[in-house]
Amino acid sequence: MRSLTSTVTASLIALGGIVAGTSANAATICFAFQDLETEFWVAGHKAITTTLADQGHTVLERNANEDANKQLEQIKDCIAQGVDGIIVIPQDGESAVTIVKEAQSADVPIAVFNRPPTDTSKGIVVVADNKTIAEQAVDYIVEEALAKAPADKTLNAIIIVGDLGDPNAVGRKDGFYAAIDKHKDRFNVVEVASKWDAATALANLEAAVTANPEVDLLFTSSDFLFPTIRSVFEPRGLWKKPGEDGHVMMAGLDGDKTACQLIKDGYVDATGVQDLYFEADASLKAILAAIDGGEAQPNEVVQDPGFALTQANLGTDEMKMWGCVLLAGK
Amino acid sequence: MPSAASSPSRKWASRLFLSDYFVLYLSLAYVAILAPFLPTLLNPANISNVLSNLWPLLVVATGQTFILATAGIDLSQGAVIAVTSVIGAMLIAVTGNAAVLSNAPIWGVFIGEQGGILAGSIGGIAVAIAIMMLVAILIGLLNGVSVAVFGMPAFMVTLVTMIVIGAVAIYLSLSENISNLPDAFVTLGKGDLVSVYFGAQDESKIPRKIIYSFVTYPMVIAVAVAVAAHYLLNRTVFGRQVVAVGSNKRNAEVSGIPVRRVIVAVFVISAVCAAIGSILYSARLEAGRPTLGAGTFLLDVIGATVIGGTSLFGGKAKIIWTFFGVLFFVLLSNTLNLMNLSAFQVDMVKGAVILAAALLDVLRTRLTRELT
Amino acid sequence: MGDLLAFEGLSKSWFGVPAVSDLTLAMRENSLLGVIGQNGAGKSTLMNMIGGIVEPTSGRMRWKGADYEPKSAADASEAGIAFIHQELNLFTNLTVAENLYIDGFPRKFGMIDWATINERTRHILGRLALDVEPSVNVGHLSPGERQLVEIARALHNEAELVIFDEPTTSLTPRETERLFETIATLRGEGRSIVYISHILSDVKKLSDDVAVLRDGKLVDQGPASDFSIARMIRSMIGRDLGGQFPERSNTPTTSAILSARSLSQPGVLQDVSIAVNRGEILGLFGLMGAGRSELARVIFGLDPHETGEIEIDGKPLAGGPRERIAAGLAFVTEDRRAEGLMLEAPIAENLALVSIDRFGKKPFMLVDRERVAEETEAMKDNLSIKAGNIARQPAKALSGGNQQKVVIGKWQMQSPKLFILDEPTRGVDVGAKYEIYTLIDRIAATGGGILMISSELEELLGMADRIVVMNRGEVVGEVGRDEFDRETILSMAFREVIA
Amino acid sequence: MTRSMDKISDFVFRNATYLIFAGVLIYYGIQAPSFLTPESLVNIVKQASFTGIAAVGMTFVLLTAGIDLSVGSVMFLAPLMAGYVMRDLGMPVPVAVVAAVLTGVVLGSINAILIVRLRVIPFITTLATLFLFRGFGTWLTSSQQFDFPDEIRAFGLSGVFGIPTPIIVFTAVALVAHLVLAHTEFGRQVYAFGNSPEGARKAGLKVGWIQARVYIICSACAALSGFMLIAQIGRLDAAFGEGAEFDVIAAAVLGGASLFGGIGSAFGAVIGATLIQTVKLGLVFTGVNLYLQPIIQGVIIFIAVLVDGMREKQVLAKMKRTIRPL
Repeated sequence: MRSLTSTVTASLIALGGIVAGTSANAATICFAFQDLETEFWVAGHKAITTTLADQGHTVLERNANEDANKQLEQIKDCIAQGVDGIIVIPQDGESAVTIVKEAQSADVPIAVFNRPPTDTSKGIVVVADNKTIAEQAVDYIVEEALAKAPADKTLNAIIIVGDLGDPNAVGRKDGFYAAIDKHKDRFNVVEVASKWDAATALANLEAAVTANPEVDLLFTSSDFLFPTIRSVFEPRGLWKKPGEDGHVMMAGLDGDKTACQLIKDGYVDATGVQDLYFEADASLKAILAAIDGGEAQPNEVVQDPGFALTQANLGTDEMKMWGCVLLAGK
Repeated sequence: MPSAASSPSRKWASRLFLSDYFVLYLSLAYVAILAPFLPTLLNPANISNVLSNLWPLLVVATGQTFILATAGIDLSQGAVIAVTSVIGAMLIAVTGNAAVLSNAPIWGVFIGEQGGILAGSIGGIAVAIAIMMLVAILIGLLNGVSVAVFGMPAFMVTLVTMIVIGAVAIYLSLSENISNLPDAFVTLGKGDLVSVYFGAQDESKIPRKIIYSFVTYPMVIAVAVAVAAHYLLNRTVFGRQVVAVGSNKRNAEVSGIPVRRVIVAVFVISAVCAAIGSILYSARLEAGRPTLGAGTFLLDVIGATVIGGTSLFGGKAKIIWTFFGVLFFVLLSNTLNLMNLSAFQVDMVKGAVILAAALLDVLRTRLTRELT
Repeated sequence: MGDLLAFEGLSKSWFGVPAVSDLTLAMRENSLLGVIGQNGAGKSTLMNMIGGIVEPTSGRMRWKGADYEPKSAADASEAGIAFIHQELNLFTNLTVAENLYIDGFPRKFGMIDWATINERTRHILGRLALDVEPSVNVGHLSPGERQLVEIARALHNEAELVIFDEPTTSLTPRETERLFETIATLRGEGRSIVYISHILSDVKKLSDDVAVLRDGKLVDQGPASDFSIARMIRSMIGRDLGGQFPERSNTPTTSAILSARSLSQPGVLQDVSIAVNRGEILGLFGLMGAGRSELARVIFGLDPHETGEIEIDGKPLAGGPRERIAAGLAFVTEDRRAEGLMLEAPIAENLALVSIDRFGKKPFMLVDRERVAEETEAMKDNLSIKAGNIARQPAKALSGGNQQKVVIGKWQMQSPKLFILDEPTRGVDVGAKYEIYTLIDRIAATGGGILMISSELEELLGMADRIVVMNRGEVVGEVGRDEFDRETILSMAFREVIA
Repeated sequence: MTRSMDKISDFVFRNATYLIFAGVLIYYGIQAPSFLTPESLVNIVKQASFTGIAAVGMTFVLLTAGIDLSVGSVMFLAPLMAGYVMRDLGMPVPVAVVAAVLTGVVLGSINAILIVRLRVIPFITTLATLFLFRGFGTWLTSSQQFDFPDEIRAFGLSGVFGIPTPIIVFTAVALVAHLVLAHTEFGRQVYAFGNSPEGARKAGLKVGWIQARVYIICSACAALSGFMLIAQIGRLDAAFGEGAEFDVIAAAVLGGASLFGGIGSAFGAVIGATLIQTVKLGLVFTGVNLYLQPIIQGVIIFIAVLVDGMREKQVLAKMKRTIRPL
């Protein structure tokens, strides 16, 4: 024990007073994200890291593996490393508040990407509202479904719920119900758990469809589950284009490549889109501006309004969806 | 002693491998090797940070040490952290957010618009903490009785409690985090007692960035828990009984050790330590979180304890080992961060380190066998 | 050359300590060699070398005239040597037939050919007159039946040499009879047999030749007809019985410390009553499987009993070991390594284990380490445990005798009223044995009671004030010191055979 | 009278899993009659087949009193390798299946070497390889999803006489495993080793080789299971198979495999996996609150483990030596 103390003391003396100072035009940015398990996050991760690298900045990546506490530790590690700025995709809104506070009290500018802190007054906050976006997408399919159905018919709606430990999943679920509840008496809702796991979703959806063979409408809390849905629907004759017999009104959320293709093909009717590139760009610009301006605690809210890409607005808004940009670039 | 042990290199090896401080030496060597490549490693800010990451993990690993000492395993610690975090927060939150919580089963019962039912007083916080401990004790009892009395394997029992208690935690608040915790509680997770400034004395204004906290409330709490645990495990009658059960259960039975009671007690201790860890984690994140301690957290806990030298087969456990093990583990993840590995490689490095530590343990065991 | 198996200068030492040294011995084809010797005489090391489990340090073995260097158990079985171990080596989750064929099943299209196996097994079982189905799980068989299954395994392997290691210990007398008949059958088929046993009369009766081992050396050998029981003992021990035991230094009182009345437990004990007086060493004799250890476990609260009561100093005993230890009981179990010691833990921790409660200082029950060190050190001196630093040295580093002293010492720390000693000198060398006997005498002399269980009748004859004989879970007789007589006691132990 | 009581309790313990199974089926059947339609039952078995295939492999490991925590990562990495073979080498599905299983064999061999040669305990070994295998896959894919060529889904959704392919594969695996365990020398030696490793060594069995093979078989089964599941979906996500080890172990234990070794059967694993899936899908059928579903699952597993513990005690009591007739 004594030897540890002395080593530590010695190194403290040696390093005392040295504080890393880096010029802003080649900044070191800490990019901490919660996980990389769906296309959305992977694309966002890629956009941010490559843009920064292209501009000559150093990026320190930190993956928290969906552990808010680990993320806090990683942010602290970044601060200790003397980074110039931090971009964080937090695990959830509450931990985001703590993380922002941590960074700001160390005078390191911080931007929060995609998941808003519960208190948006601190830090650069780039937000999209999961609930509203989900509601927009579901609104579209609800209206379409009701328009086609006989007036007295009760429709069967399925929602594939994400991991209940993830607030994004809960927000999307709330958005779904916000839309459905506008016509409460017309829908019979079946909830299917997915835990953000394709295998679980497969098993549960198959059971749900067996139990309720007549499906009129489906909302998946993430686009990454569309291949799973296809596996269940196709053999049952439910995977059809609009106009074909058995077409199920379907909507998702994220706006990824697969969803874009499926909307173009007509199988899927709508998906809620978070404007990934806008969000990435906005956070980068804001954080670099703060570093350049020597601002230690920049506070700003950048709203990503998001939107729903539907069969109706496909022609005009296609290239506003990041998945379609990716798809076109391929 | 057999003659084999007498050669100088063997003696050196035995002294190194069998020392209580082996993992400390290992950590120091690790730091010494990496320091030239990672200049920030010995930066005061980084050291302060390593320390702040160390304390909560130390508390939880301390509890696990007792379990491993009896040759058991407790997979439910993470779930205990989650459920006590939610329960504590719902009782003391200053205000409740109806928008997110109004559907939760606890809404209107334990928490409302005006906050938790114990909100608004220091005494309330104390009561809430007592309730968190009580919940932990009950879960520990459930685990312990299942293992000791019904003879169920600890692995399966705590796996099931992990699933069930974890689900209960999420159910209580319907996935939502409960924020707006009182400042007095938050201080427990991040408050400073002593901070240090390194720099020229004539600076007119000290930028906050270079004030480093070293003595914090989590440190005090964790050190208190660890010291108490150290005495309990290594100095008390109970500690001797724990080790006796882990060394040779049948011998312990014949020797009049209350084996069942000891097993139940270690599961309770483990759960209580998890609950104390829950206070530290909830306070530093300023929210009651149903997903605390999920994922790979538990593997960190067991990994750190085992790297410290505590045997999975029981009978060999010291809190000081666990302290060094946790130190090594925290240093490891700190340096993995500082190394700027791509996010895609971290898992592999981590797996390799666990394996290396396990191999080291096998080597140690073999050496011990050879040298004595 | 009619030698089936021969050893030439065979030696094996562990960490420089010889277990078998320079052994030269040959056995003829189709003969029965009886091997006797005390525990630790080197019998099991010798057997392990034959079985390919242990490699000799020097010397060689020859099997049917050729060099024999088994590297594994499989090599031995391939050569045609089979073992019937004392602790039966059967897989209780498999059937009789599977146990026979586990190391090599006849196959048909890659699958096990059950029809052939069952038929052959039935045939082999028939030869042993064992009437069980080949498809019965071994877990469901009685110890005697299991032993016959082991023999069947040897037969199935067409073993030319079958080595029996203490085969009768867990058998009922009737089963023993049957075993002897089987051995005769085996010999009739031209097989050779090595028979290791402590029951000297059996050895004399069965053997053609006898070999006596002591301290790893062959000390005596010759045709069985030349051996009397007395010569066997003399050779095994190396001297006459006299002087092997210390003089008993006190006469027992007549006030009972322990009294157990009418203890019964189905399948284990039947109406057992027993009493131990202050200052008395009560010997408990019986063959293995007679219920001696079982009685000890019941008295100590480790196993249940359905009826009857146990009192200590007139107060009824209840609860488990913890309560009974508090009441003044101590139990040195027969399996020191599994139940008596924490092998990895330091000697001092082992010594302090039972009495650890009284070293706790209130209010936190912190262990008074100074007092522990003092008292354990004193105990070490008191029992002359040959160890270095008892606070560091692990128990496993001690010799068998010293380990046993540690086990006795951990109980003595608690100053018990009644000691139950189950095979206290098992695996202990002759010198340490004497010390342990002295210790036992001293405990009795200071007013303690001792219930001493042993399968070595001599040691009970030497030490006990009274001997109670058990058979099949019942007390079948009791003999006072002045009436001690080998024949009488043995005949009680073998009652069923004689009756 | 006590004897007949004994017999009843004996029967209950011996068949606890089946009794629990029957109870669950009846309960759900009453709650939602459509649950018992052939279509629904076929679906349950199909969904159970993925965990089931892996659980059959896990049974081999549990029979030796070992454990394999790395199956979830194998379920991820093996299909990924098969995917590369299909996409980049243009190989057809049968070759991909072989590639997946071979990957499983390689990964299982890594576990086996660590456990048998280096003597690292199975728990720690497979905990480390859990991270290593998944880390390797994550590194290869950079966490991106992997899209399989379309033929794989055609294979996944195919069937013979209306029986879905996964069920056929599951049945085949279970049958082969049953034959291996019950009717081959190796199988019986696995049981012998689990009953007494020391005894197996003394009986001259090649214990290292036995132990090595069970880990290889376990990984191969996990690989096949992962491949069959991916064949349903056609896409491999970064999180695929995470945490599957717990489901797989639970299924095997529920099917009667003891964690202490020596007890268990391939057929049991089939029952265990099907029971868990029945419980889960029944909860979907009856529309139980999503938040309560894991709690109910946990309680049912707890009961099964409790019964297993009691059965173990009974067996031990039975093995106790009696020295005189009862």
